Amino acid sequence: MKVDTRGVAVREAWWGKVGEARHLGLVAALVLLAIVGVVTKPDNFATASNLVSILSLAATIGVITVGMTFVIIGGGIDLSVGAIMALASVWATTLATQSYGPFVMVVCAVLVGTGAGLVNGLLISYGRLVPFIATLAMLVAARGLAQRMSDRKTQLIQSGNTAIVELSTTRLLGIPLLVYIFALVVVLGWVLLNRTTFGRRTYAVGGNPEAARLAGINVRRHTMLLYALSGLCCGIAAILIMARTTTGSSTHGDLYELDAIAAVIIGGTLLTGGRGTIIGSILGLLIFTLITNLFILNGLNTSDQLIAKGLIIVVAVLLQRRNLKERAP
Amino acid sequence: MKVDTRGVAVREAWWGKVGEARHLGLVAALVLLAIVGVVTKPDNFATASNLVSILSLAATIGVITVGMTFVIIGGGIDLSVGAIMALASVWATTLATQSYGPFVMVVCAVLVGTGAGLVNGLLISYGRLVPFIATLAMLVAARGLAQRMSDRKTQLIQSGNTAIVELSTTRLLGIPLLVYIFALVVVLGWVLLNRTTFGRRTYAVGGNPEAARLAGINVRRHTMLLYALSGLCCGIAAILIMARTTTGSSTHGDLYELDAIAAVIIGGTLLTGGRGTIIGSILGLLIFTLITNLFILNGLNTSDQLIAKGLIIVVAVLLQRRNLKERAP
Amino acid sequence: MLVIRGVVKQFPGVRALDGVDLDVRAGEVHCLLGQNGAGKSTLIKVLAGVHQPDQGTIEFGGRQVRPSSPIDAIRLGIATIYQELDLVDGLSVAENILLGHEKSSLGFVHRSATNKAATAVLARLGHPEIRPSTEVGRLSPAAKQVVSMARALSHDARLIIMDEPSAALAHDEVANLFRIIRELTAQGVAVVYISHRLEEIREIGDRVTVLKDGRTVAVGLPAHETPTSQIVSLMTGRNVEYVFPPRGSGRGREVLRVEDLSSPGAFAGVSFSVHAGEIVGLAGLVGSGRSEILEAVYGSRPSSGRVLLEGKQIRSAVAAVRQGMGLAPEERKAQALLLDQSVTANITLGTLPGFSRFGWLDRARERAEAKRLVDTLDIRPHDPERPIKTLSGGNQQKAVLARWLLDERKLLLLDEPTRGVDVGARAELYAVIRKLAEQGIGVLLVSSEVPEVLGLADRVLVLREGRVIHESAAEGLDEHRVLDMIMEGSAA
Amino acid sequence: TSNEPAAAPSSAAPAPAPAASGNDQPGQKVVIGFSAPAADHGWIAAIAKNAEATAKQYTDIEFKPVEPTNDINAQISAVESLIAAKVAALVILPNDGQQLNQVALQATAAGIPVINLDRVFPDKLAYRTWVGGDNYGMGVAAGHHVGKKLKDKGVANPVIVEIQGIATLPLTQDRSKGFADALKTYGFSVTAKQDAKFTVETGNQVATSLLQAHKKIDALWNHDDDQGVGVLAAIKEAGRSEFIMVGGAGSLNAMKEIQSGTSVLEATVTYSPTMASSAIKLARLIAQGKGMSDLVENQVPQSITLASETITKENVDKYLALGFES
Ligand SMILES: Nc1ncnc2c1ncn2[C@@H]1O[C@H](COP(=O)(O)OP(=O)(O)OP(=O)(O)O)[C@@H](O)[C@H]1O
Ligand SMILES: Nc1ncnc2c1ncn2[C@@H]1O[C@H](COP(=O)(O)OP(=O)(O)OP(=O)(O)O)[C@@H](O)[C@H]1O
Ligand SMILES: O[C@@H]1[C@@H](O)[C@H](O)OC[C@H]1O
Ligand SMILES: [Mg+2]
Ligand SMILES: [Mg+2]
Repeated sequence: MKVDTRGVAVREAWWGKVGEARHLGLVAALVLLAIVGVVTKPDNFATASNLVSILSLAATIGVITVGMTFVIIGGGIDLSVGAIMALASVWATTLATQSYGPFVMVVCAVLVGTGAGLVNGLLISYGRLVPFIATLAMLVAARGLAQRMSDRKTQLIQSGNTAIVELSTTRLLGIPLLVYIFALVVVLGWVLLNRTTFGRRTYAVGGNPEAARLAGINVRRHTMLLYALSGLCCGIAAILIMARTTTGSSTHGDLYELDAIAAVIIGGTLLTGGRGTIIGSILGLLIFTLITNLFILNGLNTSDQLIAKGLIIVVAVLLQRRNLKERAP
Repeated sequence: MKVDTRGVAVREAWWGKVGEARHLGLVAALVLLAIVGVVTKPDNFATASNLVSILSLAATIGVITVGMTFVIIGGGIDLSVGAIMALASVWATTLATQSYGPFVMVVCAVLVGTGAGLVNGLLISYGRLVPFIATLAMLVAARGLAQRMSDRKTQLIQSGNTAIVELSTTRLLGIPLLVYIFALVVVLGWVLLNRTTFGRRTYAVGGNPEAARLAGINVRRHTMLLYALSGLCCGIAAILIMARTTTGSSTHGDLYELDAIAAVIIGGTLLTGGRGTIIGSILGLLIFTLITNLFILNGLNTSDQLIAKGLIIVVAVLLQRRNLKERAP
Repeated sequence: MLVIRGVVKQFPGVRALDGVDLDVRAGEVHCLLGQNGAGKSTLIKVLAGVHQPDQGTIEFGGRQVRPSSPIDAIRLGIATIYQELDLVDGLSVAENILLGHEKSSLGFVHRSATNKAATAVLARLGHPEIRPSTEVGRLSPAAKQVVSMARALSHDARLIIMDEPSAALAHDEVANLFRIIRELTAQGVAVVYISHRLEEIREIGDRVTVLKDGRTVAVGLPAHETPTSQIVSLMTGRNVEYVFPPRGSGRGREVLRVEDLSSPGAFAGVSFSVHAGEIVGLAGLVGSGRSEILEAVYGSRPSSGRVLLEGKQIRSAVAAVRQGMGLAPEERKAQALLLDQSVTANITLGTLPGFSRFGWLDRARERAEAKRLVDTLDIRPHDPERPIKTLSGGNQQKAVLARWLLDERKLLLLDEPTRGVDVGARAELYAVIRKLAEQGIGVLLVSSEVPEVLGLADRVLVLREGRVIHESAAEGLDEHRVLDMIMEGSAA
Repeated sequence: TSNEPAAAPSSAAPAPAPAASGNDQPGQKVVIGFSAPAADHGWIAAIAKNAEATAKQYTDIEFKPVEPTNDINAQISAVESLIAAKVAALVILPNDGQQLNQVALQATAAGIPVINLDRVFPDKLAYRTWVGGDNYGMGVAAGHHVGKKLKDKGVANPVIVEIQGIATLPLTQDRSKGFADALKTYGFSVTAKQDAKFTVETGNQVATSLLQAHKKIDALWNHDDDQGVGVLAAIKEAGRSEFIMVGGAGSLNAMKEIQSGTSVLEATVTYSPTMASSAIKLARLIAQGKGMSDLVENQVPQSITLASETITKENVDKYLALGFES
């Protein structure tokens, strides 16, 4: 009997995963960008404080990207992430909420995020709306609600509740707490996706919903949970953005949806669902963050930044295009 | 030759198509919105001038929506439409271009649009980038380029070239010329999609690229052409926006991609490709435009508008959800 | 154990089941027969909880049941192997097998237990070479079929339904399948078995139920005693001779010439030619590289060597079609069909230029031609405007073949052309293929059914592990000898 | 129906006091249309609120705001609908003056006086009166504040950083030009500039990386106090305090920071959204054919430019009442 030569790579550890062929292109792109950074700004780029800065910048949207990865692998899309984050940040920083102290604010942000995600999930699973439309509607409505609640004002975190701001200012081993939160979310997301039935079923639901249903998976409920999970991530992201900006605002998270989706897709997850990795998404996101950081360090103006960004995206993806070719037209 | 007994149902006129079951929900939503308009603003809504105003508002993005419908049916997506339109409008209104007169400006807009679309197409077909990423890169790069060309300034159409502005100001039977252009693009798009081999192949390429390839269709070339077509539509849209605003600007068409995609999807086209109609997309777009118009007339404040808009989208789509259910998770 | 009475299932425009009765006893193999579109798959989907019946009763294990979802059916102890593959490409073999009932605690998957369980089932199926960690998307159709079976076996089911499990299997694999079925029935498990290969029914079946146009026309006939002719006439309402059309008068000029064709990992050093009016059959085991040879000839798989169609080299599928080739691929759903489109659009896809002038479609002619083929090949229902996804598997297969019958092709590549096609239609298909040859077309045929290759082809190439080990006229070749060559390589 | 204008809303928003002159006598009833960009940040929100609050003060104004939007195409449509409704006067804050020029011309041609607020139409035929802030002047004020401080400290070759608002707005370019021109008089120039998008978050992001790019900064000018909240958060997070910072527009937050005396933000240059109140008042007068009672002229002037004032710890108390909540 023949031996299947294709089934070798099995029991790799996580560092093996990062180095996996499919992520090699991304890692190469990151390394290239880092080299550019070191060469152009030797004194500023490779400093501990700049690296911490980059991670702090990536943290908020990074948390959202984790949730987005689940949704996209599960065959959906979530356009409402930025708006949900804004709504959660506003709700958690109203005078009423703030009067209960930081713990309640955190709980509030998480609940609002998860709740809004759940509404998305219900509309999509049981209301049978296409995800693009349901979450677009949520985007518009959540921003509207956030504006209404805040009366379009930026809501400052008050002096009694600075515990939240400390997530950004307090450092452990030189690294702000919010970076640890980001890391924790990534690790938990990775475990959930790769080590639990929930994660494995997410691939099934996205890759072949009909097959998943025939295998006895409750596809609707699962889909609903994916959006709730994404909402939960938005709630956590809301806490991070509150910590960073010391505010809640209906303008937070503008266009996050595009950035998060782009990171996920650059990371090798297919928009059609059923395939993808958290590590890829995070690498994709870091590429974006690194690009912006490099541009600002080098004092490029926005127009040139945009042109260069377009080119870099193309190059980064061409570097890893081999993995994508299976599905390319 | 045998007579196909069902041939009757086939030879429907276009009004039959609009009334088709799958569009009924959309038509119902439109009618509902119109009723709301008539009831809330009896003197303003159902006037000829308001209807013309709605169509003028819809024209620019409408032309883009036609191209987007092709791309999405063909299994792709085009995020760069707004940016390409901006770039075309800027290029066509530089002092250099303007010195050659309106005809050259029109040609320039069309060529720039088509050219940028072609670049998308090449990256996707032959560079094997996923469409989301390729067109996202084009989005950023084209906006950057437009900013650079215009030095971030709005470029006015000069007095010698008002022929272009007249597309918006000259009326035939009370209707501005640009509405006729919009109508023409829709009709041509419909014919191309429904009456030619190109259209038929578009469905094949989007529905099952592997099957299309094995049936002898040059999937890559076809895919490339779809993006060029979308770019062409952006070029035409650039002319319309130049006419309406009397300017070329790098800020034109901001977020048009979301609106156009949303219109196409509300119209019943699947993001996964292989299905959809131009008529549906246009109906979807008119729903959006009508909502905006109603808000304008009723002077709602923004936050409430957004909330209401979210709800209306959900309701409009629930009205037609039956057609989508097959693919819902 | 299972008693079905008067089940009715209505789809928009079609009454797929129109009063079906069925009795299945514990420990028996109950065969379900019927023409393409008779309602077999629909019936088992009702049992599996995929569809809900409009009328009728189902009694299982002495209880009235009404499975409202696949989970329900699985919990009742009904496992199903579906006609269309139902696997998740992105997951591993093991994950697919245990999907929905993973080995886990507190939601965490036990990976070693999962792999162990999968290895055990695969070994039981006689396929230890399929590794549990391989991604399913990388497997061949046959290997996928094995995984599908493994999944059904991994449930502790009291009733296992198999919808054409052998359609994608070659001879030795079918023997393996039968061994498993016997094991199962010995343990008291009931099996409902669907197949269009009547000789299989005879070999494995205990009793037979025949469906026709959504109704039961015979319940529980003894499988061994009932004459084939009776079964066939019950199914089709007429007498069909299960014979191959007489071979042609002779071969014409050379249409296809293949020289030293190789594709790494699939086959090597393959040379042969096909003449006008000739049907050349490729016989071999699953994985012997037959499909790959067809793909390479068609220009859609990278290869070295030369492929000449009437002297012109073919380098891409686009060129192949333009020069007059046509391919009916192996996996109809993945490789051939536009599921959302009408039967007409599917049939005319390969020959659109013939229906257009300057890109403008002549839709009336298109419809008329499609209608003609739908009638000729008896694609049911006889409505070319219906979305093809609402057709039964066998009827979809006929539509795939119809695609290349519209104009005069020079060479047809047919990969498992009769997969899932019923007895009656098969005879018609054979006749159609032979007629095409007689009109001067060359045909390259791949089939896992050796009798089909021997009966239909003029010349046979036998493949083993990617190499041609034998070539001769089909006339006089004996099935057993071919099987020996295929399996042991004893030959040449 | 009182002779007095309706009471100002009790909200903390700085409702401008009614002018103490004859102009406030109720006159002929007028419909005033109002169109502005989407109120997605503090300054524009304050504009919309001030316009509405002022309109409510007059019993003879019927206020007709239309959907605020950031899409030019939709704003054109909105103005068209106001023209069709035959309002007596139009107050327009265009997303882009050039792009809305034509539709303003249409309004004027239809006999509707257009009061142009803030972002200016290029064509004087397109509007009756312009009222707005002095963007160039704002840059100049900020430049002088920074220049003088650094000169006094005796800093040579100072590192001066600028965080702009939305780069594609003409007003951003005016502000930067004013800033550069004023600095030049001290022999200084801007070391680095980046644009943000008027939001807290973008201000925060841009500032975070800018602070990495420049390890030592002498002065920072941030064009907009809305985004300034984020800029300040980034500065605190980085633990930097070696420089002076100047804000722009004059939000309440910024004023409180200045008042505290402990913040790097030591001044802000005004660009007050109260201009919306003035615009409504002017629209009313123009529609009623009145002049301004404090001026000798029979008609409202053609343009009014607010001065950009510099708020520092010394004079902040005087301005607190005018600060808008960002
Ligand atoms: N989802 C559906 N919608 C509409 N009609 C359907 C659908 N599924 C099946 N049918 C129709 O029901 C009838 C029975 O189909 P079914 O698949 O049960 O046949 P079958 O006996 O399994 O045939 P085959 O041997 O070809 O697999 C056919 O006429 C088919 O076209
Ligand atoms: N049971 C299996 N397990 C793992 N890999 C397999 C198995 N069967 C086939 N393969 C792989 O798939 C490749 C192609 O097989 P494929 O089935 O397409 O060949 P074929 O000769 O066309 O047979 P078929 O008649 O099934 O089409 C083989 O090279 C082999 O590596
Ligand atoms: O929107 C702008 C505002 O934010 C800025 O501060 O001043 C000018 C306005 O147009
Ligand atoms: Mg079947
Ligand atoms: Mg094969």
